Amino acid sequence: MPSLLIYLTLAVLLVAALLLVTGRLSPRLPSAAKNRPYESGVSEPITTQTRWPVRFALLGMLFLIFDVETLFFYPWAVVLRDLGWGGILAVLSFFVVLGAGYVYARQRGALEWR
Amino acid sequence: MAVDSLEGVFAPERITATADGIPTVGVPLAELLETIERVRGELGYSRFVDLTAVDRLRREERFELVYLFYSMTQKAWLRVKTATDGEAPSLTPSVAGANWYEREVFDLFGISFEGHPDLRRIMLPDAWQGHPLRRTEPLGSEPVDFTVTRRVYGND
Amino acid sequence: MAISQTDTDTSNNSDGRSGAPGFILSRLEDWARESSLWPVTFGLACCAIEMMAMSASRFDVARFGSELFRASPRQADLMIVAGRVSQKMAPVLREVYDQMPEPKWVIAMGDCASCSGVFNNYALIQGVDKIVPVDVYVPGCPPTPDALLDSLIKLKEQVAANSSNRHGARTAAGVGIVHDGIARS
Amino acid sequence: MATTEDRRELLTVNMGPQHPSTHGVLRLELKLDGEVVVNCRPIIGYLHTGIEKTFEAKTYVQGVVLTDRMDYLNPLGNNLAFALSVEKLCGCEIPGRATVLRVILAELTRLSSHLMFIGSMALDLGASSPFLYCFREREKILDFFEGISGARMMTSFIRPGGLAHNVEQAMADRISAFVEAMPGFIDTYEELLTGNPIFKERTEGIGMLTADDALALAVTGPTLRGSGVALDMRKTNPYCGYEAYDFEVPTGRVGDCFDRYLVRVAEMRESVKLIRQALDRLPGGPVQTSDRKVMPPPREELAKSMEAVIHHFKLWTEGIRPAPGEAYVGIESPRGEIGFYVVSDGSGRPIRVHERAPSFANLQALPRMTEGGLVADVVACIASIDPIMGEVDR
Repeated sequence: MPSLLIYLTLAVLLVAALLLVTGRLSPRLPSAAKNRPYESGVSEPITTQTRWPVRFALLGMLFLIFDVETLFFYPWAVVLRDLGWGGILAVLSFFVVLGAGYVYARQRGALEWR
Repeated sequence: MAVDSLEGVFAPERITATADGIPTVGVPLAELLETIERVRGELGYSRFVDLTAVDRLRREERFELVYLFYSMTQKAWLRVKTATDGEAPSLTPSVAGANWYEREVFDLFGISFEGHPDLRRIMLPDAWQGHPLRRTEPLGSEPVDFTVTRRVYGND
Repeated sequence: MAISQTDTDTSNNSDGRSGAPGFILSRLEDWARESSLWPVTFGLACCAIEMMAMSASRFDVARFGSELFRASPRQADLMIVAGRVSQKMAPVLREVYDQMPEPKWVIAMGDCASCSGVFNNYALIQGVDKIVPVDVYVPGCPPTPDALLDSLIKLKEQVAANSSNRHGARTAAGVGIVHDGIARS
Repeated sequence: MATTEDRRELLTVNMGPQHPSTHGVLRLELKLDGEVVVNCRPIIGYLHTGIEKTFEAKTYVQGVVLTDRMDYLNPLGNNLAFALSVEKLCGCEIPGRATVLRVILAELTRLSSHLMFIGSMALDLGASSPFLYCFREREKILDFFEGISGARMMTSFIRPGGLAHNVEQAMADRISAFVEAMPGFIDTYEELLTGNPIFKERTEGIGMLTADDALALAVTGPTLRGSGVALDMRKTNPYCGYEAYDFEVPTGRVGDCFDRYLVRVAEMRESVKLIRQALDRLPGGPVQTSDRKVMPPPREELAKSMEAVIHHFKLWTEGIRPAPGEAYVGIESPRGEIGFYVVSDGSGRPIRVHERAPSFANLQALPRMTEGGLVADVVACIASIDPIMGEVDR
């Protein structure tokens, strides 16, 4: 267990150090201009509170699914040797389901924007 | 098309020869669009190249609008000139390429083209007063603050 | 054109660090800022081409830590005004300058940015120090990439001296280290 | 192609004056429906320098300095256009060596401008290595300009009446050595980009511009030739003796961004051929006209003849005084047909100098190219037009 503990404390320490140093060094001088959105230099900002087309949400979800999928690759790659054939089949079933979903989405043209 | 072959088409007193050999046709403002139709259609100078204005500082009809056309078949330019005081018919409905050129002439000379879809300033900020390329307006240069002038003429 | 002199915050470091550790920390801080000045891409005209030549392989500004030309002012701490600033562009330049986080520096690259050089007319701001405080002026039209690199080195010396006390307090408009090293009062 | 029922919520995005891929200070107001560009409105003027007004306050020789700063990727081409117009006004003849040197310098500037085009187009589409390769060759060309005239970019070397001073044979030899190696470098750029599937994916079929749309919008140069119209001022209206050289005018087939890129790369090979032919036929002799109303007499003549002193004095006080009249000579710049319409009233200063800037007209085609496409393709379209804001805003 201690190795995990060390790993976590190191992580926390690193983040704390980074936040502390940058927080103390960078001066805070908020100004009206800095709060305005950056519109390539044009000072009269255009409202961005318009309704977004639904395609963006679709793309977001597709990305999320496949990102989670690749997230699982790493732990599996580490434990693959002692998973045995049963384990590998379980893992493959996960990919088959997601693969089918991907093929369906591509057929329906979710990725084509025009 | 050399200058002389234009005789048949336009009245001779309207054709002037310029230093660069480009035939130039002077046209009163009223016949401008009709002449340009003939130039682009019948005479074959179909490609619109350039439009600008020259401030001749005359009492009446002060500005001189200079249209430049090019014929792809004869590989030659033709210039159509007209004089105006501040108004001119817009060419943009028939020639899409003249859009920005007319906006630029409006912006820098103050000649308004009626019939232009979107006549606004193109070069200067929208709140700009005056039309700088008119020869009555100054260049707008500031006295340069050289250290030598400060030393010679004192600090004022 | 009287040069107004805003009070430069030259008291000791404004966030109260004094004594040995403060000194080491501020030395470290100055060194860190000075060795990676990220310019915001503010290429306007001909000087922008020489600025790109400076970031290309022959003059290679990456040797001085400024390789990354940030497009958004949020991530930049140096603005190289490369080119002539027209009346229509002035509010945009001021807006981008304001949106840059402190500490920030400005290099007026070329005659057009320093004093609008060849074009003394209605259309240009006569020198960018009329709208933003400038730290280093680079003469030349356009200045060769070596001149720009040399001005970057001059700016780094200035940054290494007191980068931390640059919190918002700016040297007066028009006052700054002229490229030939003489600090004009 | 705005759709009939416009109930959709359109997002207005500012691809503003300070933007990494607008090739200068061009501002585009894009109305987007999701990723599709519905309306694109270019707003220019952010680099308006009042150059045409400044011309009226300068003499003709001082005006040459202004021409360098309009299209700053083609300084010698601008000088050449202005010099040709003023020479037409004064009606003076320039010696053979000056004409051939003008062809060499103009083609070298075209090479350096197209190198900048390839570098910045690739950079806009995400490939940063071609930029470094192209600038390596561009630096060599700038070294030639520095060797010839003393300045890297703003040379003001081609003046009304000939050239500023002569070019030694050693420099011509160095240029021919560079020109021998140049086709090999162009092959490396082609390997990097032309066959690159990602580059083709981003440019093929993007930004379509039909030939008659382009002609209607007064588009010229590689942007027009990309749509298949073989209009090149060097071929159709030869100047500086171009009719004596043999070179082709490359044109595109479809008129998309990839065709415009291919046209410019092929044009670079033609420029190399032109420089090689010009170097072979480079005659000796003076590079300034003998017409004392336009060019001052050489120094040694001042000691001998009184007229030379008078000519010298008048030229350096009042400058050139052409007869009243006007002149326009259209020549081929890397971006299209460029020409200076110079109007003189007989005094030492022109009353009007208007530059027919190719990028000004080419930018009018941008809405036609981008509407209906994706936002990311706007970047490829701007890069394929290769506008220079210095000459658009003047």
